[in-house]
Amino acid sequence: MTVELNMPKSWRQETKPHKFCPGCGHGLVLKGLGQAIDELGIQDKVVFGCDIGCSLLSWDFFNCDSVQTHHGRTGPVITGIKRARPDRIGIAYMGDGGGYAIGAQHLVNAAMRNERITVIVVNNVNYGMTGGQMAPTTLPGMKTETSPYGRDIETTGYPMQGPEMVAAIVREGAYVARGSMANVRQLKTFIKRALENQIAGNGFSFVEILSSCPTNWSMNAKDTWNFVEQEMPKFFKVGELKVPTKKEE
Amino acid sequence: MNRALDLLHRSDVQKPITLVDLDTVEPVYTLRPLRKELTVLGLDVVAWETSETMGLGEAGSVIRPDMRWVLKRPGSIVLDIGYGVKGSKTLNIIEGAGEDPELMILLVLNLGRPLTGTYEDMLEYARELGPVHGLINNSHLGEDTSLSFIQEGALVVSKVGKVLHIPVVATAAEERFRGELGLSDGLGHPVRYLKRFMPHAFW
Amino acid sequence: MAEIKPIVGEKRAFMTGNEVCTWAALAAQADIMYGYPITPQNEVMHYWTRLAPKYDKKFLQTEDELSAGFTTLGGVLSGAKAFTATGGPGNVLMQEPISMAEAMRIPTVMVIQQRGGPSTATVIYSQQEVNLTTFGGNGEGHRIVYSTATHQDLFDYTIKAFNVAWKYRFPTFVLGDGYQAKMRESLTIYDPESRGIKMTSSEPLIGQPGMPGVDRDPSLLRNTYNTEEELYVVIKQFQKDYDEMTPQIIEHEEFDCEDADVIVLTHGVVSRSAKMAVRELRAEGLKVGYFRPITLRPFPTVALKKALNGTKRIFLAESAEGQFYRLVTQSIYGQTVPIDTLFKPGVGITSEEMVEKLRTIF
Amino acid sequence: MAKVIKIALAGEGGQGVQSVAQIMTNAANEAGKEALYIPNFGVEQRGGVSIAFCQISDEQIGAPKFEKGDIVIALSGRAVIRCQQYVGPETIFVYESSIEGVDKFLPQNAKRVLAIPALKTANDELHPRVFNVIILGATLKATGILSLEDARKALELKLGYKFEQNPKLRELNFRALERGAEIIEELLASK
Repeated sequence: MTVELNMPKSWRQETKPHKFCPGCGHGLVLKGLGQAIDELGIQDKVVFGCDIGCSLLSWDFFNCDSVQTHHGRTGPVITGIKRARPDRIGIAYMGDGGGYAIGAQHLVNAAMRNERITVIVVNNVNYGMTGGQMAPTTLPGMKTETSPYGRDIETTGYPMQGPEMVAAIVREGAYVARGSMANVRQLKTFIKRALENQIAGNGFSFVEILSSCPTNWSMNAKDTWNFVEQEMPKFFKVGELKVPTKKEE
Repeated sequence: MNRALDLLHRSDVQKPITLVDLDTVEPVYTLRPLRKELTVLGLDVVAWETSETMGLGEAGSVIRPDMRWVLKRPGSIVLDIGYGVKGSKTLNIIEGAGEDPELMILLVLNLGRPLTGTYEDMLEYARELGPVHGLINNSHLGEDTSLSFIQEGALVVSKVGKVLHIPVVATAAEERFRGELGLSDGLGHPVRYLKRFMPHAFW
Repeated sequence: MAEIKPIVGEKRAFMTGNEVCTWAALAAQADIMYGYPITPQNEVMHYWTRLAPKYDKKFLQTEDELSAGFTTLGGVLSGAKAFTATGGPGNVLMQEPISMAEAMRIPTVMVIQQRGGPSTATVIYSQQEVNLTTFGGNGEGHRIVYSTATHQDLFDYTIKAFNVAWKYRFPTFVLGDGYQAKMRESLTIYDPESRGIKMTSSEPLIGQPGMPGVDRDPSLLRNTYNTEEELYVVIKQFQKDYDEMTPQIIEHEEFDCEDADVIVLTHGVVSRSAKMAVRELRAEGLKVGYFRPITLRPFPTVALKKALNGTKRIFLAESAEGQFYRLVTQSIYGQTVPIDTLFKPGVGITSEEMVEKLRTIF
Repeated sequence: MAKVIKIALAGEGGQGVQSVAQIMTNAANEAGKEALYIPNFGVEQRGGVSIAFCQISDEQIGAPKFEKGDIVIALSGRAVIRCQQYVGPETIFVYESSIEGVDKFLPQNAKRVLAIPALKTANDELHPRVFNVIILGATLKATGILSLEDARKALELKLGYKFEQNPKLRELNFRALERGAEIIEELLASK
């Protein structure tokens, strides 16, 4: 068994190396999350919920209490836990399909209610686990298994702007940001702030991370990186969209 | 699988022989359950173990790091990359696939599949793909395959090859046709005889 | 924290069925309700939201029944006695979270007030959610279903639902209907402990004390498996647990079956009419008996077979087109007693109707 | 077999049939009887005829709804039409006398059909607001299920806080109860 260098303390060593595809962004996002958990010293308080889809592979990723749910329903499960046990730190981890398609109503309403949970959506602009179908986030003209001639925005709409939507509906106290696997330091910072915001009890915390799917994009490492760094930010602007004004420092 | 096993027994081929399951198109037909069986026969098999594939089930298209770097291995390598445009694009993920002069891309065609069921459809299908170095006629209808169907397939594949200027490398046929077919499919292409593994290869 | 008891001792009350469910949940020391508005269960939420703060209980109104179900699962996972209530199309949506509850043995409690179906149909009444509640979802029906007939039942079995769910770790339903939800009648509400009922305590399935990975293993909970065989082993174990539990929890009500020529089979609110009809005809000297399963899952098969021994006919009535009938016939497979039926989907059945129908059988 | 008294009360929204039903069944429960009350509800309850089904008995009661009532009271034209289905040969059918143009809809098969001048009595003698209490008094007297004393207790329970503020209100309500009983008694005695 190879042990990854700098493996976060909160990672579960027995389940490493992990099973994400080479070049997939999930590993980087979960590393950033693991580091944030370590730095905040909250490993024993975290309840990590993962969705169906590729995010499912993270069900035994951490030495944190974890629950694998149904597609799109991770937000509600974590909400239910947090409501009953406010001393827990609830993390709902999902892909863009779970967050923006099948679970969209849950995302919207959790944001509206300012649930004190942290939602992380890993956006790789397609459904990875099921073989690369079009997602709400698929870029215009992009070819997928269900848009073999390229995504037609006339009939299938424009890529979903998750953080922008959430930022537009949340109240003061919420934290909304979009990071990218192309900038892991910033990614970790955003996730950490999102968790701090939950710990402070300020409000809903939401982070989208631009990620990759080399397997279904059928791209080599260079093209994959180029796509994440150059193409995706044309539609998905990286940065913090909503930060509580009253910071508890 | 048959090609890899065949190579294993040829003295003019570099060893070891590595067989790679890179089919992300329709991974329900997969090497996973056959991995052990093929390893015992002497092949190096790069594929998931079913028990490792939590939740992947029939649809899981997740590849492994050792698949990405597989072309760096010594010996001879057989890659199953699935079919269609998506299949051909899978090579993009493989390190070194673009610049490897020894990489032969063989297009397996079956007149028995509706998508390539006529000369016109087969031609269109072949044209959509990236570079192809050779064609293999694998026309069959499973249990219902007949000699005449294999030969009809050979004819159509040959026509496609002529138009696209791609050589036909072989015709593939089940072992049971050896007596009737012999060494050639009637059009001069050698016949590669197959043992069918897939009936018990369900993820 | 010293708990303030919502009910001290016993008292007679006159109220709606929905209100009864709320009081029962309070008496059972439920911690939190998650819910979404749908008739005819709304008043369960209405009363809960009014009463809950007095006893330091919580409530969350969600965006739909999917969310109500899944948040309930979250509440239970965290160790809370959590419940929800729904009916009709809400029950349809609720089957998704219930499937997960079955798969992960999450002891949720749900009150179902049946309304007319399919689809939105009526908001009033039916017994058409028997299929859904007993065997809905993509699993094997590893759940417990109590079909209530009176407000006393609603109170008793809602309390029992919490205890049985937490003891055996199967999702548990109290299956009422719109009539029971909306009608007022008298009952005795009580503090379970005052009657010697020992409440099963809840416990967290996540968030136990200690550092995961150091002091204890983390709770890693899943409902997805790698192989067919792995799933097979899990389901077989569930079935074994379910079969072992069955004799402990099955319940039914019967009278006058020993010498009966005709046995009347009903469940839920319809059994009220059956009871009246059987009494009336017995008073006239007709040999008629009464049998009512209280648990529809698991089904009181042994008791029913025993009751049917020697009877000449079965008369089965339900406010559905054969949903209860199917439960009965699969349970008594092999018996050749002819069955007369009165199926009235979405409509109530009075004792007068039953008496009339029964007279034609004799 | 213990006799179950079955009562259907029907009227327009705002005529207070549901509160009459509630007070009546509450009173029965307080008096130690079994009582069951279910309103019609559903999409129809918004703008339709409001019906209350009440049953009172000394023993447990069967189905929540019934086919034929012992007494069926209709307080509006639409209610008269709607309630025909609950009338049988044993039914006393009572309707508000000020309703016009419903003669042809009055049940032909009832044991008695009585027109009660509740609205006129309320307006002329008491107060329009106690119209439904007159109906309550009439219903109790016609069925004999409860004493007026039981009804007074139930009214006290429901409206006691208002009576405290305005004792005249108590007097008014109790008077309405009695008038309802008197009127129905006269109607029943007349042939």
